[in-house]
Amino acid sequence: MGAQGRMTPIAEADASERLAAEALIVDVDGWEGPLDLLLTLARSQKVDLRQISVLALARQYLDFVETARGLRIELAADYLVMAAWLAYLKSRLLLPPDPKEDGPSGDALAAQLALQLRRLEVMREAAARLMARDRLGRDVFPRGVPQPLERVRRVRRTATLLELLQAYARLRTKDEFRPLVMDREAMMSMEEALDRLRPMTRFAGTWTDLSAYLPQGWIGDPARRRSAMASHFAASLELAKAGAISIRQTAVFGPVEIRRRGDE
Amino acid sequence: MNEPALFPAPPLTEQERMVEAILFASAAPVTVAELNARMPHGCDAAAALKLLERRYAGRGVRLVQVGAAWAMRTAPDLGHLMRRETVETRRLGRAAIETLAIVAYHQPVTRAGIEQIRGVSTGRGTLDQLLELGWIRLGPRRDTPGRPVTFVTTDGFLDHFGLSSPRDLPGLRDLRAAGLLDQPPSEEPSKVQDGLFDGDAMP
Amino acid sequence: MNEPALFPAPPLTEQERMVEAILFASAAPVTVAELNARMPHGCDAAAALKLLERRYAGRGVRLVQVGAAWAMRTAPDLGHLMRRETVETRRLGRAAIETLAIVAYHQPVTRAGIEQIRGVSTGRGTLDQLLELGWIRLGPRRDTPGRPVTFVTTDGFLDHFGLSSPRDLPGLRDLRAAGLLDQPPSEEPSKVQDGLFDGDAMP
Repeated sequence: MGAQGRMTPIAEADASERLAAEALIVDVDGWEGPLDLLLTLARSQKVDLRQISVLALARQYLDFVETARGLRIELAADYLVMAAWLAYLKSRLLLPPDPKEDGPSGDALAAQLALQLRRLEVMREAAARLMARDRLGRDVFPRGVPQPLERVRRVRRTATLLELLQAYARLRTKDEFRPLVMDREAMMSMEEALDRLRPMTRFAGTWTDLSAYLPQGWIGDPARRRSAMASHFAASLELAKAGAISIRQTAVFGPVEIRRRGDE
Repeated sequence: MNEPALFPAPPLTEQERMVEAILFASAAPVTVAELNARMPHGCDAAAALKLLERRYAGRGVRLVQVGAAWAMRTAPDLGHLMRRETVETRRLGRAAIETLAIVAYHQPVTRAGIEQIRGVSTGRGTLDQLLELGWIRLGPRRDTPGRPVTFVTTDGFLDHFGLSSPRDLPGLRDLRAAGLLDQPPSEEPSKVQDGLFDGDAMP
Repeated sequence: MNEPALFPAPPLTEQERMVEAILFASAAPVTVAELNARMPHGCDAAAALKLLERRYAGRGVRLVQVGAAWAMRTAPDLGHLMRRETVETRRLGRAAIETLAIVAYHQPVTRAGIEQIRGVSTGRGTLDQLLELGWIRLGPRRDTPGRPVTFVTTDGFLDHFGLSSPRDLPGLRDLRAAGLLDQPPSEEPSKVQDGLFDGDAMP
């Protein structure tokens, strides 16, 4: 808002006034449009904007434009539009109202212009007050080392009884859809073999080929048979270690035989 | 915190400590709702805030309200001690400062409304700059032909200028009473003949 | 600050405010020497620090010494407030619900037993998840080689599923009656032990 600074008191000599006008013109690029210029000119009237003489203001503005033309300074179109409008306003203010002409009277137009200037001036003052407030990062400071809030997302799983039952039903009826998984159907665990073998070996009084203990469903398919054989063999070793059975193999690659311990 | 209902809320003095710690740790204002969400179940952040505000009154650090949120800030009279903490803000041009003031006092205001008050068209960069600073944001669309967007100020604006609410803007009440904040009639594009700069008013 | 010698140092309470504001806004701990340099001439930062330390004793924010420097920190017992937990509820995955069903119907059951029924190996994570949820726990060890652990359901499980005892779980007959099972069951689940589902009877 350097505009005010460039204005000289009206009480001073004509020369200084002319100097000021020239200073205005030289600075024409610095104006924020014709309204800004008008406001600056209005301030030179040294009165409250509410009592401003719009007629005098229109004259000042038109003089300014005239001077600029004399100095061959090119003014932007909106300055000239404003000049034309103010010339019209001036004539409306000076001449008696024409009853044939409709629209607002010259006084109403002048009052509207004065209000608009005041509105702008008030916002300029508000802006200056705003910028002069205690501002964050200049006068007022936040915490220097803020601790970022750690966001922890916890997922809580839930299930209903129905889902539980459905899951169990699905397991028991394998015809239902199952996602593609590596099946272990052709695998018998040692634990399982042990559970089978343990009760049966109590009656194994004579040496019996271990393969005779393999369950029915596990001897046809080679993969199943291999798994059953391996788990039964491991189980037999476990039982032998526990002292429940004896184990022997009479020839290399010959059949592995087992029998109950204590029948030697 | 896992079984919130099983435990009674901590005593208010303890809640005050909690609010103190949370606000202290955060550079940005924290809403009362957020405080309540972070404190144990059954806490009353608003009551704790009241206690805390009283405790910090006159201290080197103060409790300030920013919209619906609260923050801890150094006392303004001690700003000179913090010179090295000063963040160099880009100097705002006159157009941007004026535009900001107009948005603040006239919100929600359209771009046409801003231009009408300033008497010049608003460069795209001016609003962009204010949007980027996080001081203004888009408000509701105006219910006039073309449904133009409006601009309003943000909580970041309040925080930066130390205002609790847009109602705290200095002189707002007087300006409104003087009729200086009314929407100019010419803002509506359908009533162009009122516009000062429209050719049709010319002789 | 410009004419230090001409003015007496501000009162100690004022110095305390200054130290408070500087420590609050500073990004790094501040030494006593630095405090003195930033405060008006004649200030005694060490004495102000002592006052301030006493003022913040037991508060949500504390004064701590970091080497030769001082800083303000949130009280360690309030660290949990600096974490925001969001709890998301999601359905239990298929593997987990199947495993849970097997534990419920076959308890106590070993991992091998579960795998055998499901026909797939059970990832460690699945059992961990159920253990974490508090729906299953370790049961007695099975008296077989390797003495494998077994799993049983917990009271938390009964509570969540609204059962008063594991025996309340509907049998296969009930499931079929409810339309949850299409095929006639081969055996009642209440009698089964491990190895139930390999269809081969003993030779």
